[in-house]
Amino acid sequence: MLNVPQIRSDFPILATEVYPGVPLIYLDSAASSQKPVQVIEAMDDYYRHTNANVHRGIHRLSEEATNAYEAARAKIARFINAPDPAEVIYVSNTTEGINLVAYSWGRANIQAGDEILLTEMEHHANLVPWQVLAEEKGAVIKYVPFLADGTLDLTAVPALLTERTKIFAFTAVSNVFGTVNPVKQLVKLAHDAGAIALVDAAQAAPRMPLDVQDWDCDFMAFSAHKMCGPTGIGILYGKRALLEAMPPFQAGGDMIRRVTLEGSTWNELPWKFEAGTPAIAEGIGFGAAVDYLNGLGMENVHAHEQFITNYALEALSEVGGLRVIGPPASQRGGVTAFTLEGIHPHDIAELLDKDGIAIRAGHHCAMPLHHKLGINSTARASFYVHTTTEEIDKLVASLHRAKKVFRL
Amino acid sequence: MLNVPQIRSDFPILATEVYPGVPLIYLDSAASSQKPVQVIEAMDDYYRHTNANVHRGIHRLSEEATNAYEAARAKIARFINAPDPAEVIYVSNTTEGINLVAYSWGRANIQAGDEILLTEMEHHANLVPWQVLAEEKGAVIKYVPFLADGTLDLTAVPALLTERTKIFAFTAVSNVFGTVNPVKQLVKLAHDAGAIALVDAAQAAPRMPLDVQDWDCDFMAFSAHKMCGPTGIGILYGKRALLEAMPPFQAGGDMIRRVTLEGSTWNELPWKFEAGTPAIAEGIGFGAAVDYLNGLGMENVHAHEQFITNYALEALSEVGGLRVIGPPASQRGGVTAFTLEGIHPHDIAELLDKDGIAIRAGHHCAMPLHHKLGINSTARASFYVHTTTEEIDKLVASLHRAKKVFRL
Amino acid sequence: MLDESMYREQIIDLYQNPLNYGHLEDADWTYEEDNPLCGDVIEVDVKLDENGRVADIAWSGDGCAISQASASLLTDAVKGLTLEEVRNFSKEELLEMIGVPLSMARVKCALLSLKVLKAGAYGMPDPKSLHQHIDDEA
Amino acid sequence: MLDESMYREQIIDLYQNPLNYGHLEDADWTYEEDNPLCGDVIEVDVKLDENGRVADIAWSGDGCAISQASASLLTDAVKGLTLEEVRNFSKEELLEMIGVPLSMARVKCALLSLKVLKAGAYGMPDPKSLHQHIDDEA
Ligand SMILES: Cc1ncc(COP(=O)(O)O)c(C=O)c1O
Ligand SMILES: Cc1ncc(COP(=O)(O)O)c(C=O)c1O
Repeated sequence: MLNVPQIRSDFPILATEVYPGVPLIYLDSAASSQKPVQVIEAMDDYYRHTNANVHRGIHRLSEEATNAYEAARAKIARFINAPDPAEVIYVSNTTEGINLVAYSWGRANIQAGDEILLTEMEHHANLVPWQVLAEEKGAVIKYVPFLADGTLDLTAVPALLTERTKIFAFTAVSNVFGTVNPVKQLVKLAHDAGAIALVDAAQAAPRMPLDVQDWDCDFMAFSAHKMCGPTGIGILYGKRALLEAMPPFQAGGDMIRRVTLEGSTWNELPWKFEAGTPAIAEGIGFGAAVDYLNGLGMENVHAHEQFITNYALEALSEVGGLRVIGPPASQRGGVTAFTLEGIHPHDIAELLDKDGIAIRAGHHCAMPLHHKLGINSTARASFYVHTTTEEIDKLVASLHRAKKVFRL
Repeated sequence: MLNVPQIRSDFPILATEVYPGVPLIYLDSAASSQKPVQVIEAMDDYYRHTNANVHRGIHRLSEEATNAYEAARAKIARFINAPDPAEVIYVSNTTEGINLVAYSWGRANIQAGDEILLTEMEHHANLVPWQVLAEEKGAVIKYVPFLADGTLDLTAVPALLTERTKIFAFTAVSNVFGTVNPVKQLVKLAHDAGAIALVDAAQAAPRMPLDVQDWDCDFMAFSAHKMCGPTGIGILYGKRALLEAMPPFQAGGDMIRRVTLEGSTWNELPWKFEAGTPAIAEGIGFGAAVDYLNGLGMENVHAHEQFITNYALEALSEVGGLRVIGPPASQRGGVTAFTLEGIHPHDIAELLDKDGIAIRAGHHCAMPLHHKLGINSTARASFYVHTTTEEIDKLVASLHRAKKVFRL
Repeated sequence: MLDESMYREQIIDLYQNPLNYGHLEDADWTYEEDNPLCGDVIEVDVKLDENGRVADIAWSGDGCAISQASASLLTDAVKGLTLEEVRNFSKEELLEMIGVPLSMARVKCALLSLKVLKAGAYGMPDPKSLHQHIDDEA
Repeated sequence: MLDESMYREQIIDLYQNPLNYGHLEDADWTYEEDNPLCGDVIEVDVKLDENGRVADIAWSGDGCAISQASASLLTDAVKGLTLEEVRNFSKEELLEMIGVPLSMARVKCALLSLKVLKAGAYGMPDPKSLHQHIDDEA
């Protein structure tokens, strides 16, 4: 298990007071996690001692910056068990990773009448890029439905994967239900049907061990900012053969090999997909975040989330009128969305904030999911490595107080 | 004029030693500038005290993060005299800004036979995206030639702008010659011919006052990392009417208004073009960089660069076999590329590095420019607000020593 | 420490017992829009009298206490106003009526009903041509 | 303090007076590639003897002292080797011949000529089919 008190001392923000005398209880890690001092200092240190542009420089700083930036890529590759760091492409966030695939692979491989399979629980990031592509190409999007408990209807998948299906793109962990989807099984179903599989790991990467070789997925994307790392960076993993065959996405410096006024040839992987000066400090910060999580052990991170989620689901079940959506703790990551009868999620968030408790309220970029449930929004508390049972108790107490304000 | 000693104390990296006893002389600001402590601390402070995802949050941290991030946008808008912060779109760097235009505006507006006008001195970032677009659409690219002194052949421009020209995209300052191009005049020529104008301000933004209303350009892009700001962020300015008419570039969270399984509608400007969790800390750091430069005064920054460049050109002229490319100091920003007979630029850079002097060697992502000059690479020293005449003297001394090593 | 200033009695009252809630059968115009923050939608139906003044108004939709209380207060306040006066109804006026301190994000909630009302009002032809239009149809 | 260890006499000598510099009229293969770091290009021409060994070799191109010295040393070293041996010529061997400490970026410069040579060698059919191919053409 995790040593939570020690972990808490790594996160400087946890020592701040939201209002005088009101310490922060941060239950919004699924939107963006807090950063341990190890990550903040890695970037600070980079800017103070090593900062320089990478890849084309011969001077000492540029060499050091390049080494640190590429070493971070190698760490991330190991973190997901990618066979080769060249298969790890830096992007700005999960969203850009998926857009890269939709633009580069999608424009080259999707034709009129082809099918794209998604699920009804996708985040907009794994929905809208495909809608844009499908509209442009005259392709068809199909959706795997979810069941009342917030898990996917797995029995529906085989029939939805037809010979026209070119790609099955789905989330590993739902950012609303918290559902952990059976990635390996879904990838296999896609492959059996002759489709490739893309995994949105934005919520999985922070919370559980990832293994792209075991999953055998063709693409996977996630963001640093949800896993102790900085904003402005994420990665797209892709199998080498696919990446090699794809045209570049954005064009400019670094991704080219030779440029003449008549045309250009592309650089090798991974740089073919990285145009312009990269997010260098952010790459280094991402590497430090991976070190930090490895230090904790992803198995332990996962176990702690399960423990806290279990505790939270029990505690929340005692609040009258509160309805948690999604499956039991054993099938979910540390994300718990709920409604409270008679109080709108915005008002819950606002009232909880006065007690220093940060949660999200809204559609969490999953409007179709909410639409199917017949609601516009939910309140969402999400837990991470620093979350304690005392914090959950305070959450529950604050919900009771909110009900009082609303005379419920 | 600038108070250079005081400025130097703002840049922590300038106190480092590259090798024991060898202090850093950083003459590679055109590749990426160093960061003052004010910028480093703004980001550090953000991560320690305010970090949260923006835009959709109701809790205190999210509100504060959103305010700080949007306040930075407003600062950047004022910095370039944009009429409205909604016309300032955050991107990862200059390269992405130009790609955004090439993808979104370009795919919607360029047809077979249309012409795109560039110049022979463009950075790959303002070249390759247009080549990709032109190839896809069957459009034609033309180039404004440069003259022997590294300035554009302005007499050639009117004839190159035909009724088929849809866009004239050019750099405000060459990253090799240092040439300051007559932006306002070039924009007017483009408009007179019925074309729109895009300005690559990657090298101009760090060095001189910018005024998009005076220039009347339609698009302008630049990166934070070259102007005291962090990596991973830049902006694209666009005139509102153009941006409104353009389809989104990347798709995902934040850039949508409403998503259903059948389709989506877009958010308003600027968010229509900002998909996914943005580079929040970087936006805040960018704002701090703009504050810093405003504190110095961009007129003063420009004057200092002219002074140092003038000094450097004189000092370098005394090194036998050394040939500076580009115009006289009065027509250039603080970028000085040169060759030294009998020593390859790589070797110059390597030998200078041993004296702690960081310069660039290579094609500086401007292969066509070098190709026209009949050389593969140049050595480039670039100066910034912290550069002193003593550093230039050391550069010259180190060049003399390099010659000795090569028995010249 | 719970600071409930935003949730004064009046706000909770209006949330739980909204004014002018529902639909108008014979509205001159109907407009709806959502709050991108949360997906909440508000619809406003307006009926003008022969002088071009708001004769009746109703709103519907789902939302937070602030947006719902605001819609109640706003729809009450614009009864009897001309199209022109509706178009000029200021944000400040509405915020003052609500009268509780609001954060930036919640200001959007508070102003949603006004946005919907004004967007509808601007979409309307000005009174004369409106009546012409109606005459034309008759 | 100037540390010139990278620029030992031998390197400068070879830079200023390269070995095997030029072109072969009757090369069995020719291959060129650039160093993406700087755009420098190296071309290598190879002539095999009847036993499939390197009979003659020449290189040309522009570049830094390290890449040029490396090309001189490499081309000298592979004379007499079989196609198979050329393909297996290791980076380490070449770096050892150069014998000066190199940073990561400069290792690329040092290995450019080897990359070009090996890419050409891999592009060649193996000796038997090569001669068949030549026979076929004759
Ligand atoms: C003139 C010019 N344009 C564009 C760029 C590209 O900037 P970035 O790499 O930050 O996208 C640069 C910098 O390398 C430049 O000097
Ligand atoms: C499941 C899922 N996918 C994608 C995203 C998008 O991540 P980002 O905003 O970092 O691109 C998120 C986070 O909001 C998410 O939870």
